Amino acid sequence: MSRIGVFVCWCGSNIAGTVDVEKVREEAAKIPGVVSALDYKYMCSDPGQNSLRNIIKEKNLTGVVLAACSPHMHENTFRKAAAKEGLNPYFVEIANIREQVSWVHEDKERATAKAVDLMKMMVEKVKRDKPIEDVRVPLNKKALVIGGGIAGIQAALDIANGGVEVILVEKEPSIGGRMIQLDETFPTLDCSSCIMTPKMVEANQHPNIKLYTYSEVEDISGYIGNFKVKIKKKARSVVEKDCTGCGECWNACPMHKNVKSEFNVQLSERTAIYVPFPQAVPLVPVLDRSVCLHFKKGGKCQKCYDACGPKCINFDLQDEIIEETVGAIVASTGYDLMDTSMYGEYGYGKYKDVISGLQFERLLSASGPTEGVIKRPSDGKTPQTIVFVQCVGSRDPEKGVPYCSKVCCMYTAKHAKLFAHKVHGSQSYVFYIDIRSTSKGYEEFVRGTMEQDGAIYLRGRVSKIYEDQGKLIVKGADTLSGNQVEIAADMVVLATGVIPKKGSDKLAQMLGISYDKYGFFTESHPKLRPAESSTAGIFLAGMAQGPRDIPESVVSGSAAASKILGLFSKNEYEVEGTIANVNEATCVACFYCQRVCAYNAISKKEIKDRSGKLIKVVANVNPGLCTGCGACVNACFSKSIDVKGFMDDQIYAEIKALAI
Amino acid sequence: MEDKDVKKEEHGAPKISGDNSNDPRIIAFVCNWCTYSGADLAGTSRMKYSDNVRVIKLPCTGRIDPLFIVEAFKKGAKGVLVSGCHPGDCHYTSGNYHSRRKYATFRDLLGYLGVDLDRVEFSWVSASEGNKWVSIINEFTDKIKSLPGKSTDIFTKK
Amino acid sequence: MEEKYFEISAENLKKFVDGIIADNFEVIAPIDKDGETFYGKLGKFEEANLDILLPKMSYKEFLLPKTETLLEYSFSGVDTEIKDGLEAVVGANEKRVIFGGRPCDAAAGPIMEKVFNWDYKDEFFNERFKNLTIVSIACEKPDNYCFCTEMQLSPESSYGSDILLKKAGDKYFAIVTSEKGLNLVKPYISLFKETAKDKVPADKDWKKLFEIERTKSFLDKNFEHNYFQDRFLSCIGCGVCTYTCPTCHCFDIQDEGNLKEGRRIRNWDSCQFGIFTLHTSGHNPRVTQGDRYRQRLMHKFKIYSEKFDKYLCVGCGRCSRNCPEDIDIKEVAKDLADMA
Amino acid sequence: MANTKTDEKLQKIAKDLLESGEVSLVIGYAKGSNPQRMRPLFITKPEEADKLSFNHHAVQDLAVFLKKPEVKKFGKIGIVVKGCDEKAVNALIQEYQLSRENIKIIGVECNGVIRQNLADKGETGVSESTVYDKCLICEEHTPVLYDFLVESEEPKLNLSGSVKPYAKIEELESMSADEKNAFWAKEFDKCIKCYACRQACPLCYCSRCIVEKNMPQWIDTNSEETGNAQWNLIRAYHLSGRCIGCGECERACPVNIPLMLINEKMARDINNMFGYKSGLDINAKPVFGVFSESDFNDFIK
Repeated sequence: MSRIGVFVCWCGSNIAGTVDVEKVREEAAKIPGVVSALDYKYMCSDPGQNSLRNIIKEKNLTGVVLAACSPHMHENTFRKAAAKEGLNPYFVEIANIREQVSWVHEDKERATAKAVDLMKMMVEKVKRDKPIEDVRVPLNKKALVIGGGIAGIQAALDIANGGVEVILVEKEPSIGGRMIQLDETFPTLDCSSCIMTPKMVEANQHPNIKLYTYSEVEDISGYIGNFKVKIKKKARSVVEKDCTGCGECWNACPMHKNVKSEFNVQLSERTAIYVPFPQAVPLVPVLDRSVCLHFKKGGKCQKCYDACGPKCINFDLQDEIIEETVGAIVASTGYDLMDTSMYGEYGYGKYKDVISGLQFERLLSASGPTEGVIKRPSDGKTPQTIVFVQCVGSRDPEKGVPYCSKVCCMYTAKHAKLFAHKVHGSQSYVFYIDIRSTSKGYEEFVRGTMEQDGAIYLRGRVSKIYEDQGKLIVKGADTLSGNQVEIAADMVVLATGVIPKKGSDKLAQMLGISYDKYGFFTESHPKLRPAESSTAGIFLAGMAQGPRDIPESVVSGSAAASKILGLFSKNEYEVEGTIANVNEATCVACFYCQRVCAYNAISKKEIKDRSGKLIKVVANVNPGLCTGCGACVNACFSKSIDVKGFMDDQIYAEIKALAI
Repeated sequence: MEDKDVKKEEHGAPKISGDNSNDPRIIAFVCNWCTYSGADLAGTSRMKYSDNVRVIKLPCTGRIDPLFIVEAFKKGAKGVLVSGCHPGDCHYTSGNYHSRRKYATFRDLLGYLGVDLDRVEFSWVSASEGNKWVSIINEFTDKIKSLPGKSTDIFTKK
Repeated sequence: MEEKYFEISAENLKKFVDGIIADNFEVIAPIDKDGETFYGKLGKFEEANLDILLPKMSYKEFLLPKTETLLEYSFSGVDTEIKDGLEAVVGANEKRVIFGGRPCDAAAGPIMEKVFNWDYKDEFFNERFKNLTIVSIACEKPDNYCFCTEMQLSPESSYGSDILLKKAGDKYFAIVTSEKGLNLVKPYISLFKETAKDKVPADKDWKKLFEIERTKSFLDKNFEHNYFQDRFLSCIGCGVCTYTCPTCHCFDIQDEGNLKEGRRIRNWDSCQFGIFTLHTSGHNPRVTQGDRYRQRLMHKFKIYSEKFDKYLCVGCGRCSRNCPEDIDIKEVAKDLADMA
Repeated sequence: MANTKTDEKLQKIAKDLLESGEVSLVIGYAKGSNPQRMRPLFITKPEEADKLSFNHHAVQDLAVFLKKPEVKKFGKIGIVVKGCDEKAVNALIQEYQLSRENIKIIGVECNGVIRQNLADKGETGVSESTVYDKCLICEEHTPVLYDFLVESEEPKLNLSGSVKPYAKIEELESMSADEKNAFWAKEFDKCIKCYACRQACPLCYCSRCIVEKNMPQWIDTNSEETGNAQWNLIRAYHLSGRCIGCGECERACPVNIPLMLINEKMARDINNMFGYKSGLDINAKPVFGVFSESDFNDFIK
């Protein structure tokens, strides 16, 4: 039999002024199972809490109801007080008779009646409370960072500097990501390689960082504190530990004409065995078996092997699966540029001199295909007039995506500026919709491009680009003057929108984190938990979450790192015990619960008899991942899953208490 | 029953009856993070609203089973309100999205079986929308009071 | 009472039935509804379908309602007030007549009555049974699912009927077997013409397809026989057989209520449900549908007859006709008899 | 009655499957207790295959047996299914109650089955007015998924449009709340809570139904207006978006509650609201396992 204590708080006159607290107390005393009912001026005061504790002790209470202010105010206060007397803190329920009764109603009799109802509901609820223990999950203090761009490198370095081991996995042969492809960076125009390379080297040499390049995460299982990760280290055909990065192999490779360089965005060629760029980290080549003559033509060609001094080329190397156990993960897989083929009128792919912003970066770069001299891809001449077109794909719900890619306004301004600096007397035109330059120094930077560097900004869209007598004729609208504009340009640069890295949706499914309809990873809360994914123990950084620039990517990498270091500062991860609980006897394994769980907290569990024979499969709640939201309960047809603290039986008892 | 108890009933029990159309009982199922906080905000802002409503707090809209609506009607409620975070604001990411599908379906079914849909209300009320909470409760109460029908009869004993 | 015999013309039968309806008798008869026939309250004689062999459901609900309130309670604080549900049954339905049922249905009452007065006298059942006057019509053409003859009854049996009507051309012979029956006839005695027993056409010689004793003797010895598991793989456990059966009488007692008041009720239940024998421990002694169908056969053809000297089956064939998976109990009972 | 070509084909397939050991059980139809009835048949030996048959009296949805523990024990199973029944197989696969590898689907082309109450009165002709309403709206006369297909020899169902299937739905939709309430109150009043609707449903596979749960008591146990309405409402809700329209619940109902008027209505509305039809694709996610941010929101203030 329940032994419930009801405590009615006056809150001075805040409650007592509108609610007849004595009446509430009298009504409480009549309820079967209530062994103590009292009212007091301020239950949250020390004397109030002391009387609560005394009565728990004296009457050996099994449950406490406070008719008082909102649970959001003092639920924790009273739970702690009760816990001090050995009562499970979850055996304390609050009837909110202040914020939702005395402060919002005026008729004392009716307000009192409502207060009595709310008190009764909580008495019935607390009668059905079950003890709840908070959950502790042990932590493997090792982190995995997926993606070695600036965000991932920053996260890895910060975690490693915090004394925690990090595994950094990069799909490409080198870390560095998109940032290392860039020339100079806005708004300070410091050279990207100059600031990026040291970080790459540091990551490679850090004693706490284990680097896997040319590798992919193949499978992830487990949960916060205990993720089992399978990493596929793709066959590089080069023994890393022996390679000196001397370059004899790629110099010897006969395949130097037909393979477009990914790093230079198709603007140059590379060999079959190659490093993507000279400052690659690690400086170990990769043999691209899809184009290598040795693999294509039955093993005859082995020029690279012959040229290699340390003989570290091994054509027989196989993909390797490495298994690691980590306690936390950062997903920082970055971005791709949108395919712009739906803008046929811009002629990208048709006219050689219509290029993307990233290609222009490579033309600007001293390490690029033209060694930093701006030359047209078609004839190698230096352009005198360039038209920059913004929002190609971005902010275009019909053809592209509705969102803003965020970085294009700034990099276009940078492009126009660098063009002016490198080609004196040249002229650039920028078609834009709005200029978004909101961070520190950005607006001044754009102004400078217009005012000092003479770029002409035209507000409007480009309708058509076509070739005429060696020129690219750009037709567009200047909506500010209301005129149609036609510019004869030598080159056109499209500020192509960004999209999540190809395959990031697959990774998200593997990780069990949510992603939006474009494929960007979704943060647990857009404002308050921007570094966390929806799944405990998995954090997000960089462009994989959505468009952002370098400083923001660095900040997000650091944020993810600090979250992980915070998590690892304890030996166990502690979560509230108000989580879901499966009735295995009645679960029929339809897994609707798993489908609606936003936290990947539900897995399949096999129940076997003593001889190991499978009896049935049931749903299983991972306490480390469950947040107790209860979506699974709503999804369960047979009502074989429930949430502690908000059990169906309790909700029904609350409704029953209101029966008329 | 002894006399003293009868007296207790007469003098002690609060008089709100909640069982007729002039004074209908309304049960609201709300999520903890948005609507419950919004209702608290109405309180801290000392807004006034109809006292017919009784709030049942749940962690999330995702936890508010449409079948709770039936139970509320069974126990004599004349109107049921379900309220949670706006789409996109769910504290638990997607609880309200999953439930919205169920509500749309369940409401459709209720209507088809002859429950007057004016008696079942769904709303998104954020933690900052104390005023929206107030107007929803007041308008809903007025609406319920104006309804003459017997349309929740299939859930209650005649 | 000694049986009395009457003749009544079809026209007078109509007058008789309309007459008792006018006298505020609640007359329950087979009535067509949405292409099927059910027992229902008769407004006037013409509404009754007397040609139908059997309505889809039996009239068991007038003896054992699908939900019966046994008691009601209310709280005031810790004080409780209880009202006996029997009060609502006593004296109610004193003028209730089942008209136009068949001999098989009529036999169900006295058979069930035995279990309801065995170790405990069920006043609810007795009160309803006492008040029911049963006017049945003998069958002329039983169908393939009928097996009352095998069940020691016959299409012309008067067992359980207060009045049995036998059609003869455009008139009926009425065999009145009880005071209840006689009291119903008395105010309309002018419509009836008393006659002698030997004027009533003799019962036909109804042939039996199998001997039910043999079925029983198989059941006596073959509890673990494979037949049950194999044959009833096709049973989906829907319980339609038990719910439409005139003699199945299992019930389940439940409470319903809130903090102020509530009631204790009993509802129909069925041995065909998996949960019927489910123990709190999780163990279920009747785990397969074969186990459950066997239980029904055992109860009907063995256990009940051993206890009460009557088979718990009147051979109406409803379970076979209504079975969604076409399990024919007559065929099953014959299979068992053949194997004995 | 002699074997038809359809019967022979079915028998051959079943025989081969059992002989090769690809399945250990075949569920099909055999001749029933009268010439207008078919009944489920369970065969485990090749020599029993000659009892298999199929015609327009094969009303049962045999997929219902796939949820039975006694049947599941057989492991690999072959099953004879009409188009409507086959959708139940798909839905069971979608909801992890069955794995595709464990089932051999023997699809039969079906041009409609005759209403059982008419068949019992002697009806043997397939026509608009004799088949179930589900046959009139059927889009899967040939099953959407099968391992074997047995073509029908029977003539195609001729649809003149003179019979409007589920016509009552539109009528109900146009009624006022109180009128609908009155209609359903009368229908549910007939309910005897035998749960035959549940047992006959291939998708009601819960081992412990919500109606059997009493902590809390989701559905009043009584079989009066309250308990009956709750049961029927919740049954329909749990089948919304899942019901594949085989109509077995309605056929099994001993008191003739027009359950398909509810199931069909919900199937239509689910399709309108969420563009989902149950049982058409084993790889599709069930409608209540997913959501869209742009889902129907108009009813929410």
